Amino acid sequence: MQKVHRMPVQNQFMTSYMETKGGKMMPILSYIQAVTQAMKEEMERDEKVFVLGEDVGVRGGVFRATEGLYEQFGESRVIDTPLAESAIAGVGIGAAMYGMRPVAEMQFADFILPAVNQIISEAAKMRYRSNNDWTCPITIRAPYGGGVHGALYHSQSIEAIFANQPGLKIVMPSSPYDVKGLLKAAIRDEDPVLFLEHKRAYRSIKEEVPDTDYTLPIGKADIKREGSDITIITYGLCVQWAIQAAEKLASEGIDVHILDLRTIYPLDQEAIKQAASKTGKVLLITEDNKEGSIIGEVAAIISEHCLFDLDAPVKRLAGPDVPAMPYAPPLEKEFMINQDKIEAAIRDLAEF
Amino acid sequence: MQKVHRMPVQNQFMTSYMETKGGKMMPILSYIQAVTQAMKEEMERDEKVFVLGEDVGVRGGVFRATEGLYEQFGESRVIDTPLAESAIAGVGIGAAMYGMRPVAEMQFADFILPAVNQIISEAAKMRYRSNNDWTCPITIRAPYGGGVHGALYHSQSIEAIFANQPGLKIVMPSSPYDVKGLLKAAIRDEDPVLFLEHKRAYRSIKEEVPDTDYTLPIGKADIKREGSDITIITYGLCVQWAIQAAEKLASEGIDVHILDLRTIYPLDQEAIKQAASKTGKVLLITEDNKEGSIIGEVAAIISEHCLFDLDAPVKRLAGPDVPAMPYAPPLEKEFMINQDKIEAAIRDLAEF
Amino acid sequence: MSENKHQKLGLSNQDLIEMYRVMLLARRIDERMWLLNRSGKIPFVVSCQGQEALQVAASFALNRSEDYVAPYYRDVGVVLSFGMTAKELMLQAFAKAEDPNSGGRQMPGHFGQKKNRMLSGSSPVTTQVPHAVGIALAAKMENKSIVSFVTLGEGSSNQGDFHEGLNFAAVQKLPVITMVENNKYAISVPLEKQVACEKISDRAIGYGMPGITVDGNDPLAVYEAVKQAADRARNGEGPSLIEAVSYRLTPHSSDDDDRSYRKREEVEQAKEKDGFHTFAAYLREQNILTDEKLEQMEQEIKEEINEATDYAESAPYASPESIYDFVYGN
Amino acid sequence: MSENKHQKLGLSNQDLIEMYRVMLLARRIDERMWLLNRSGKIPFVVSCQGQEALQVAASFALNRSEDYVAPYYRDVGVVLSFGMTAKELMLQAFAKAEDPNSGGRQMPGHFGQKKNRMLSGSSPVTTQVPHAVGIALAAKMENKSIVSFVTLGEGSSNQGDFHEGLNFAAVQKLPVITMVENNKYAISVPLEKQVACEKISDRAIGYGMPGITVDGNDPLAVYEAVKQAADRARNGEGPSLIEAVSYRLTPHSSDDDDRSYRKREEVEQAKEKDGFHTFAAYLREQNILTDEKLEQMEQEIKEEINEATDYAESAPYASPESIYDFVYGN
Ligand SMILES: Cc1ncc(C[n+]2csc(CCOP(=O)(O)OP(=O)(O)O)c2C)c(N)n1
Ligand SMILES: Cc1ncc(C[n+]2csc(CCOP(=O)(O)OP(=O)(O)O)c2C)c(N)n1
Ligand SMILES: [Mg+2]
Ligand SMILES: [Mg+2]
Repeated sequence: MQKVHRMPVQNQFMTSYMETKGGKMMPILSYIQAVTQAMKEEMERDEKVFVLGEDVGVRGGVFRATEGLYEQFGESRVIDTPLAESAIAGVGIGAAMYGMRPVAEMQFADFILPAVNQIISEAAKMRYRSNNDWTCPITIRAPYGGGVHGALYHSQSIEAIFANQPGLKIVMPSSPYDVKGLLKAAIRDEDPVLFLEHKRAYRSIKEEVPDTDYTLPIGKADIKREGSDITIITYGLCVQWAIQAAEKLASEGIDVHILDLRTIYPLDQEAIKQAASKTGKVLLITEDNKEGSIIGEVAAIISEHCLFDLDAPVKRLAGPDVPAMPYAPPLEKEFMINQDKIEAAIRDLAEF
Repeated sequence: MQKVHRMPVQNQFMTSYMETKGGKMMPILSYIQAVTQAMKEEMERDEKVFVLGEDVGVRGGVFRATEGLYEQFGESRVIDTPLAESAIAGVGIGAAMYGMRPVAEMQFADFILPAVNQIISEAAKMRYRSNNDWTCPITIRAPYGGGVHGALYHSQSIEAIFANQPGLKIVMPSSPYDVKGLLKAAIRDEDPVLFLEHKRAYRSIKEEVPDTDYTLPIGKADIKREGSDITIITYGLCVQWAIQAAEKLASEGIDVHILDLRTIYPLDQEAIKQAASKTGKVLLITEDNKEGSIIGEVAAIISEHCLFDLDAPVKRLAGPDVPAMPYAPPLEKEFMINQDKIEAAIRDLAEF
Repeated sequence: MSENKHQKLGLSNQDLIEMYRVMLLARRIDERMWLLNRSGKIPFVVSCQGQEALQVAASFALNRSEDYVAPYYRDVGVVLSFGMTAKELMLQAFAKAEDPNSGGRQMPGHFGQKKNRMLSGSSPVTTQVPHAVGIALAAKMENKSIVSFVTLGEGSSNQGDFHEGLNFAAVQKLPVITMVENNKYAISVPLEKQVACEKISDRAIGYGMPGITVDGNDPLAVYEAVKQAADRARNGEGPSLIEAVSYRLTPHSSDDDDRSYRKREEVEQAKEKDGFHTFAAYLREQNILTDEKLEQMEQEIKEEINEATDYAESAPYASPESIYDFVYGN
Repeated sequence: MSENKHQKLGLSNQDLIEMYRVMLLARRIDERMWLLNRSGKIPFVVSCQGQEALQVAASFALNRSEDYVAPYYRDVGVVLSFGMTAKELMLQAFAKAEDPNSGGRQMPGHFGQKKNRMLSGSSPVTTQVPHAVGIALAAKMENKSIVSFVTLGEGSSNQGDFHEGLNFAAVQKLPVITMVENNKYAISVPLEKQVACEKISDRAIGYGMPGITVDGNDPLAVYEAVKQAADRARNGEGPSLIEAVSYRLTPHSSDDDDRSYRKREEVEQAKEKDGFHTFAAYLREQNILTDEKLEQMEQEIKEEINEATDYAESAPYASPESIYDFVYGN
């Protein structure tokens, strides 16, 4: 069911972060505008790029991520598909095999599940199984995450389902600047990329985004804040909460280092090891349920490689192990990660 | 495609293990015979139990797991379904909601992927989303694992795809005795259980199995060997390789403790902590690809709770991060876990 | 609808009044939901408007105290017919602890109530089709003369689960009725971009079951089709596919704005054909419904909805800690 | 098949001989595979026997140097028609590094060869259907007059991907031909337990595309149906569904034993109708094939297969370290 909720614009998020970017005047884009701009520029650059999905045409997507594309590129390159995710993925895969650059939209990440077989059995294994004869350069975009009154099926973090599939890459950007550079990189990538966008970030996160053509490297994590006391490793919207919390705690003399994974599969192991070893106290954060989430893998990498650099047990802050986020506001709130929970966890670690 | 390979009976596996069981005379069953016996007994016990899947009827399943059931219980309780996994799961879910006890067979675990939406969105969330009004006591059996010349799509370990879904339980037994007790428990469980059987264990692993009615607890790990030097935590067929390796190294004076997870979701955290703390040196083993596999979660639990009990970094032995096991024998061998690889890893840890 | 069609179908005047009352209740509840949404009291509405007539008619053709139903999110008419109350729907809209569907865990439109044999539904469309088939399979195994009734939108009939579910039902000759509520749109996507077949019911032959398309604005036609399918199902003659064609009168949901993808005239024209109104006209013609009676019904319903709203609005939410409940049963 | 049907279809005698040669090659390769399997040299065979005639005929109705094909695991006749060689098939059977399909990574029957526009296939059935639709979509976008041809078993036509793929193709009017090779079994499950429709082609109307069932043992009938569908596709008239009915003469695969689920007489009867033989009879009737010619062909083919087998048997495996190659391109 469509669930596009009017969210309060949370400018408080970005103020501090934008100051650190500083410098010359650049257009300020929201997270979702960065998504749109990346697709638009890529479609202008390369005729093989096209968009397909439910309601992506005249409607411009239920979140408006494809706004204006239909008008600019016409219905043959901005395809309103029937309501059938396995076909959206599967037809996209076929087109990618031909040499096109499909950008498939799943209306909500929760609804990617009918397409799991196409993504895991087909897209992820195409190059390997054909011994490098066939390739599958498809990008699959999907809005994930909670805090938007979306209830169980419009709030899920689904990355863990896919984060064990060599051949596939999974990108989960945390900011408009990263969105643009990473989505362009995903579209140009020679392999299938799952590109997960946080719904709550769509309109609440804004920052300066160059209107020039740039890409950011897939597979590399990014240090969002240098710090020396405690290391936070996270991704997606949680990066923003973490930055907020870090700024606040800086005034209390706790200096937080923040590593944004950006690509959550395969992980940037080097960056993780460096970040963990740097402070010796590690807080891993995800909005997903705790058990089996991708921060478990991050913890495993640390426990394999950085054991003797640790001054405290690895700490994980995650959603509870219940099936998904409920609808009623007090219940949703209980589930969600927020700045307070992060601050508390940092203090715990600091005191360790 | 059907792939039932004639496998060398690897009795060497069990000799030592069976000695430790010792005692009174019990029938010796293979792993797959234990599967069949559990279903047969449950169907005799409870009329609501029925089996559905591809080729489970006259053919008795492509591996013969349902052998004899069609003859005994007839085609209305042993249902040959059309070739459609989402329907096998989905129809089973509906029947379970009504109050039946469906045991659905996926012909190969690799082919469960078209049913992911039904399993994750529906079965796993049924109780929670209805606030305990509706339940879904379905058991879904699927043969997984490699080493049977099954190539990419008849060798996969698919548990990680599901091991992040509260509401679902995942059981992966390592021996015939465990199979019988756990499968019966799964069928009687009030919630959906994914029951993953290792194909290569089907005929190669045999042991004494009581012909009486017993169940084993889902959610509890099991110590398969007491030891004091090094802790191995693993599940499924790897438990057998580990026991072999441990027996061998015992003669070299390395005393290995082996914890069989049995239920891989949700994990038995207490047992994991105890086992890890006991020796301070932990080897985690899975046949799955390494990154994102369930032993990552095990490592995370250890790094959260047992940091100061560890004498060496947690070590993980797993399949390589390539999409799946290739067909050509030298390639398959390179992928598979085996006794030698485990021995080497134990020695490494012992020397640490 | 000028001659007396309903008696031929075995429906009494009283039956018709009851049906109309449920349609009216559904419509008025839905309208109230929009008001509550627009005034910021409830975050979400997904509407039945334009489909009440066919929903209620179909339900009345079933045994509403024994048959099972797997409704989809627009089926306010179905769930009211099967015993859910206005109060319960309001509790759902306000996401309160007492909501029988999910205790406030799910969004509105995600129905489920075991005591009324109403399967719990989720958001991914069409997953309920195999569930309904599973109910029918169980009924057959247990020799119960139960019919399993499942609905979905026409857009949703393009999902794999539709195909797999209907094929399974046909092979096993199960007592399940699938009703596609064709309201011409899947959010913004018009019928011609969803399917290229002439009728959704044309899919029936590919499963080897009867398929029929009826005017969803004509509740008596819908009643007749579902009644026949139910009789066949109870006689062991297997499943049926019914397509009931109407129109979605509102935007897709309270989050949607339909002006970008369809003309106002189109919507206005559809409103004239709305079965909710044409059925009322038929009842008047037949002297079953008078102004007085209607006035009285409206009044009763208004009070019922007012009470339900007040109750639900002031009812408590589930406690934050309750989020941890009911993950597993044991 | 006694009058001269083939000229009406625009097929020369030479065309027929070529077609027959490929059928013969397919059959002899398949027979050799079984021998190699039973003597323990190759671990697995999945057979084309009984379906060669329709596979080759369908392929010859296409443009084999431009069209794309997404074959399924029994399609030895299709892949040979599209340019794969006996040697390449043997390299696949022996899982050697030089195997063009997968370098020995996949099981036999998992075809793929980009230079011949043959899509790489996997084991989960029916996933290739949306892929073929995607090829057709790309072809349409690029204004190429390419036809995309995809095959699958009748059992596989019950998967959701069949439904979703065909519906997508129909809505977009894409140049894709789906041919269901109905060999009456899905492993042990007979047709009547797989579907309740009379013909698999009855599903076409539900997508709004032409559907036809042809005798798969009559290669000229298959040729005609595919030819017409290809013409329609190239004329922008959209997709078609073709069901070609034959019989699976062997067990499902070398791991199967079919005696538990079907009578020997049934198999024997089917053998008499085998298009591979009836087509040869037609060629003889038409004086296109003589004993001499056949003898010569058999001899050539035997040598070709011997050579291929020897080559493949002694060819090297990929190195163990190669397992790490080609997970990603960059
Ligand atoms: C699997 C899945 N994909 C996408 C959605 C988002 N979605 C909700 S309703 C809808 C359109 C449904 O159209 P239709 O089936 O015609 O029902 P209608 O809303 O018109 O009654 C879509 C795309 C979903 N709920 N589930
Ligand atoms: C999704 C999936 N489920 C199950 C299987 C196992 N399997 C391989 S072939 C087959 C039967 C296929 O029957 P059909 O489509 O009629 O093709 P045929 O083998 O008869 O040519 C089955 C069940 C599979 N390969 N993929
Ligand atoms: Mg609709
Ligand atoms: Mg078949």
